[in-house]
Amino acid sequence: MKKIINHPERVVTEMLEGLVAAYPNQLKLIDGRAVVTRKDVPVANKVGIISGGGSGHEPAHAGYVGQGMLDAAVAGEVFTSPTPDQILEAIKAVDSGKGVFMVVKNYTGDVMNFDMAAELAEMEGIQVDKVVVNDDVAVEDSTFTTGRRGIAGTILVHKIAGAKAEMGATLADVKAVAEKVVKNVRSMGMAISPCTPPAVGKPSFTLGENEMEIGLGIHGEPGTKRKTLATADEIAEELTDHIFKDMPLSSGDEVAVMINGLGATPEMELFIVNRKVNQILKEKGIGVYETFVGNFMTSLEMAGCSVTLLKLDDELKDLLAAHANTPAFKK
Amino acid sequence: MKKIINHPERVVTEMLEGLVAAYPNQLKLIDGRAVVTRKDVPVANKVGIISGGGSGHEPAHAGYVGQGMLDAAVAGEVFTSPTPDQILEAIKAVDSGKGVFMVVKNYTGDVMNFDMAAELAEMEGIQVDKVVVNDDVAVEDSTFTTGRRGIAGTILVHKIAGAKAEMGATLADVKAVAEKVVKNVRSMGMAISPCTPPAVGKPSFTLGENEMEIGLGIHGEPGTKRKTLATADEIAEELTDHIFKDMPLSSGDEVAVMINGLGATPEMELFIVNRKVNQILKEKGIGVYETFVGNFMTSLEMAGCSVTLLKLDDELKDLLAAHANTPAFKK
Amino acid sequence: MAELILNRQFFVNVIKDMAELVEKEKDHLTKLDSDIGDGDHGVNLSIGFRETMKQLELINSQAPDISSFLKKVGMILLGKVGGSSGPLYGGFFIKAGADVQGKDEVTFEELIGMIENGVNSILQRGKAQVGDKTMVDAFVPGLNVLKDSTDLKPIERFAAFVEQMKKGAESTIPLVAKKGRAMRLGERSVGHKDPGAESSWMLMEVILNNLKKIVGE
Amino acid sequence: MAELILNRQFFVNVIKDMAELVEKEKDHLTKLDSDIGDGDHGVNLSIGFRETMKQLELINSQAPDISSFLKKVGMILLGKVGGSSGPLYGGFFIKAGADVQGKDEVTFEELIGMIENGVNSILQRGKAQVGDKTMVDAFVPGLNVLKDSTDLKPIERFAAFVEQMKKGAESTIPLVAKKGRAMRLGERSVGHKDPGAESSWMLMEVILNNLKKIVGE
Ligand SMILES: Nc1ncnc2c1ncn2[C@@H]1O[C@H](COP(=O)(O)OP(=O)(O)O)[C@@H](O)[C@H]1O
Ligand SMILES: Nc1ncnc2c1ncn2[C@@H]1O[C@H](COP(=O)(O)OP(=O)(O)O)[C@@H](O)[C@H]1O
Ligand SMILES: [Mg+2]
Ligand SMILES: [Mg+2]
Ligand SMILES: [Mg+2]
Ligand SMILES: [Mg+2]
Repeated sequence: MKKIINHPERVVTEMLEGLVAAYPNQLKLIDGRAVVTRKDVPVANKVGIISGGGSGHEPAHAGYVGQGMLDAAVAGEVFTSPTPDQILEAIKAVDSGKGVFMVVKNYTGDVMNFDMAAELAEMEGIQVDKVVVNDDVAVEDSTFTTGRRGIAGTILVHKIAGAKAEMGATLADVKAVAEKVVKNVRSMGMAISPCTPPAVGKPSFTLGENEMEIGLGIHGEPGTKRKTLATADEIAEELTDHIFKDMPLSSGDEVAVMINGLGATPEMELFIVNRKVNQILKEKGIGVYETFVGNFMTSLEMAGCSVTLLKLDDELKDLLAAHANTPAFKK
Repeated sequence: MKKIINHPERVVTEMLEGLVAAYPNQLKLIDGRAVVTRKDVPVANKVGIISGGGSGHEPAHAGYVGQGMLDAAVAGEVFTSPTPDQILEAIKAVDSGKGVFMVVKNYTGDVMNFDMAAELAEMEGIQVDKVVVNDDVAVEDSTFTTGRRGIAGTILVHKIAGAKAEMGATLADVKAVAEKVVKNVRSMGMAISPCTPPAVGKPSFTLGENEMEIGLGIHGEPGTKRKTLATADEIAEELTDHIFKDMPLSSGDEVAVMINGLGATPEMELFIVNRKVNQILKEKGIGVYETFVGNFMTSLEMAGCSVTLLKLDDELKDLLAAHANTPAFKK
Repeated sequence: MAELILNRQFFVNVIKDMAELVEKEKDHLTKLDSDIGDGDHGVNLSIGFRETMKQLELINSQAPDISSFLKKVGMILLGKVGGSSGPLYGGFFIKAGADVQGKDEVTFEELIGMIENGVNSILQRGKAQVGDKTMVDAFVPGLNVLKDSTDLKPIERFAAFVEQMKKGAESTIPLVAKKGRAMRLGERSVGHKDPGAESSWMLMEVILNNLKKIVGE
Repeated sequence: MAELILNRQFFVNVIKDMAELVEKEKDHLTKLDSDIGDGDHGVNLSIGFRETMKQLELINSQAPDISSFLKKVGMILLGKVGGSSGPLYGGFFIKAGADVQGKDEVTFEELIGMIENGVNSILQRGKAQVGDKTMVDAFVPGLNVLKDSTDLKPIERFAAFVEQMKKGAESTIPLVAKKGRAMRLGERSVGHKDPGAESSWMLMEVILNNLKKIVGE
């Protein structure tokens, strides 16, 4: 295992310290809890938005803490859900009295721990609600989930729910728009090389020199099929085909596109994929309202990418365009 | 060689098409010339700023085209200088009559080709000037250079020269501030795994499971030493030590810090390095005015990082803080 | 025979004995989890109960009632056990105490209600059903016996509960996992006992043993 | 003997013959470059001169004078040859034409001035010095001979220039490379002739051969 780290057991803490050291005016760290919050929490008269999950998906989620997106992010160990006490800490830190909204990716551990935290918070009189993001069309059930996994589409939930909250919306309104995003967002990923969780020390799977894995998750859990490495154009077609099968789009529809790198993919390759995805959408008469290309939801140093499409209406467009200022996402 | 591409010979063209497809309202591509410009060039009454070089360093340089940074970027083949006719095309596209400023990294090929283009432009009556960036303290001469190489510090030149030009400064003033940045910026890099240029098809070098290369460049050219893989803290110390030896900093000085990933480095690791760099600077009483962590100047899928320090004065601080809106850098 | 009354010390003793059990069975539980999971179930529980033991005196002295005491225990387990069993067992204790606020002693009938609440929390949290090869395969049939066998005396009734849970744990051996990490093994999970099902009856047996001590058997 | 006058057709012929030479010597030059460089010098020149040949008629018909014609040739080489030799040779032709604007024929003395301008462009561009193991090792001593041997007749004078360049190319064999890609080899570059030094005298020999044709030797 080759990594630029000090000790496998300290990676999460040290990463968060390094993050907060880079943005001392915007972020703060709740000591010993692996919770990163906006410096100005609780933000008066605003629904607090939190998210979180296992680490190793950076910039998700602490990189999205800031104006117009998250109020706090809770970090578990690498690929391991944070615990309810950590999440509770985040809920308490961001609650301004208007309630707290949790964006949870659909992994059994995450859902259980966030639910637990929500119950504890409610016992303390804090109003909490949540959305469970399950954008991955690859599989219905995986090692880590019942039902579909949450992957890169989660960032668009952060953006849109965050913008809604920033406008002063109620908890119910934030939830409604977040659910609208979840209903209209689909992703599908692939990889050409695995990742090595620091504490495990060996790759999560092996792939031949000429193989790729289609439909895999962001923890190195197996995909739906292993195939001979295809061209970027073929990959773009396969990923978008899966999405279209699940969420038919027709001429005149408008979408936001996210081409997400899994950590070790050169940006060059992401743009080559975007070129084809853009062509495919144009051929179908689907409007591309906005495109995001980069590393948004990674899997350590996995090489590969995912394609996310979010079907938009006017409300979603406005919220997508709203101001945001976080380390990893600015508008 | 595992890559998400269509054909090694088309990677640059297709990448640029994918980039412009992602930002159709901000960028345009000069057909067949691998030149990306702001959509609104030439910008009236503004010195045009251009940069460029071999491809494979994305988001450098096309990702920095936009308000407050570059007016155009010229892309060569992977790790190969663009040719003077391409550069000339960029110069002509961005000249508003106020002259054009070129930010060139110190590689023999780049310098020769940009100089040649400048002469040709001058023959056509366009005023052109340049700065040669040589921030890498690792080596005096390398395979590709006479004198020091230009690496991640180049992005800070883009930012600051770009901001100065945006304010309406003259060509001479833009040059003066760019030279001030070059005089005050130093970088040093290391890698734990090589990259594979698409047309070459094999890794640029090999490293043992327990080795790292210190002081290497962004084309996989050899570094100054090969060592046993150290901890993130030790790496941070070694890189900053080299910089301090070359550019002594004292208590009370203020710097901007850039922790740059070479392409395949998980953001987690970059933040762990930043944590230590930040500690080292604080211990020395050096103020950290701003920190940039991410993939700014990459080397395809090389794993590793570089540390850049820019010593600031009030002018540089203001220009660093000025508005910028490009795909890869927003302020 | 006087009604069976369980005071706060009873619950403190139960937690202490559970911690002891977990240390003793750590390797056994971990072994079961390495067959079909990620090999940490015993370790997870041990980390959680060790931390509970560290804080036990303090939380006992600070908690105003049994409800708060169990909530604190649950919170520590939640924060330390991690994985799936953390929120499941943590939630079990928190919810077990939810209906007995303000009380410093509870009746045997109230104990049954507390266990029912705890099991419901596991069901609600994990959304597993009987047959999914989880601790639910032990808890649910066990709870049915506990609630239904009103004709039995307390100790016998509780012993029947534990006995049924143990059977439930055995019943997971031929099953294909449908929840938790073992899911990924699919058919390959057949032939192995579910570690959480195993730990759950063992933990409930600790309560049984403490009940026996009280009635002086 | 009447003064030696070189018309535009002379330069067109020179470029055609250079293109032919490059095809003939492509493998030889590439071989030299693979010993100490990246093995593309012959290929680079071939790509550039092939494109020049494709456009030759067109640019000849459009260029108002020798200066523009050579500038166009240089521009094509700049854009197509790439690497180091692209800007060096491209610049050579562009600068060679810089002082003869508006002319459709030049004298032999003017030709010498054109070559001097071209060599200066290479020096300015590449910043190499004699002894760095580059084409400069051929051009600089050659140019000195060309300028100094005013006592010789044009053909003899130009022949002495080419002869000296050829010696200069030989002189690179024992040198350690200090510029260009060969630099990275350090001591290992010793014992190999520099490919650019080799191509440079060969290209100048093409001019010599065309001069000979004119004076009818
Ligand atoms: N959804 C669920 N509902 C009920 N029990 C579950 C569920 N998921 C897992 N379990 C139980 O948790 C046990 C595994 O616990 P543990 O090994 O500590 O956690 P992890 O699986 O996260 O490593 C399983 O043996 C199973 O009994
Ligand atoms: N700085 C320089 N000055 C003069 N000539 C140079 C310089 N750098 C390289 N050359 C010449 O260029 C030749 C190599 O050309 P070529 O192989 O086409 O380019 P590249 O080295 O970029 O592959 C060398 O043999 C040398 O003669
Ligand atoms: Mg386990
Ligand atoms: Mg586990
Ligand atoms: Mg070469
Ligand atoms: Mg070359």
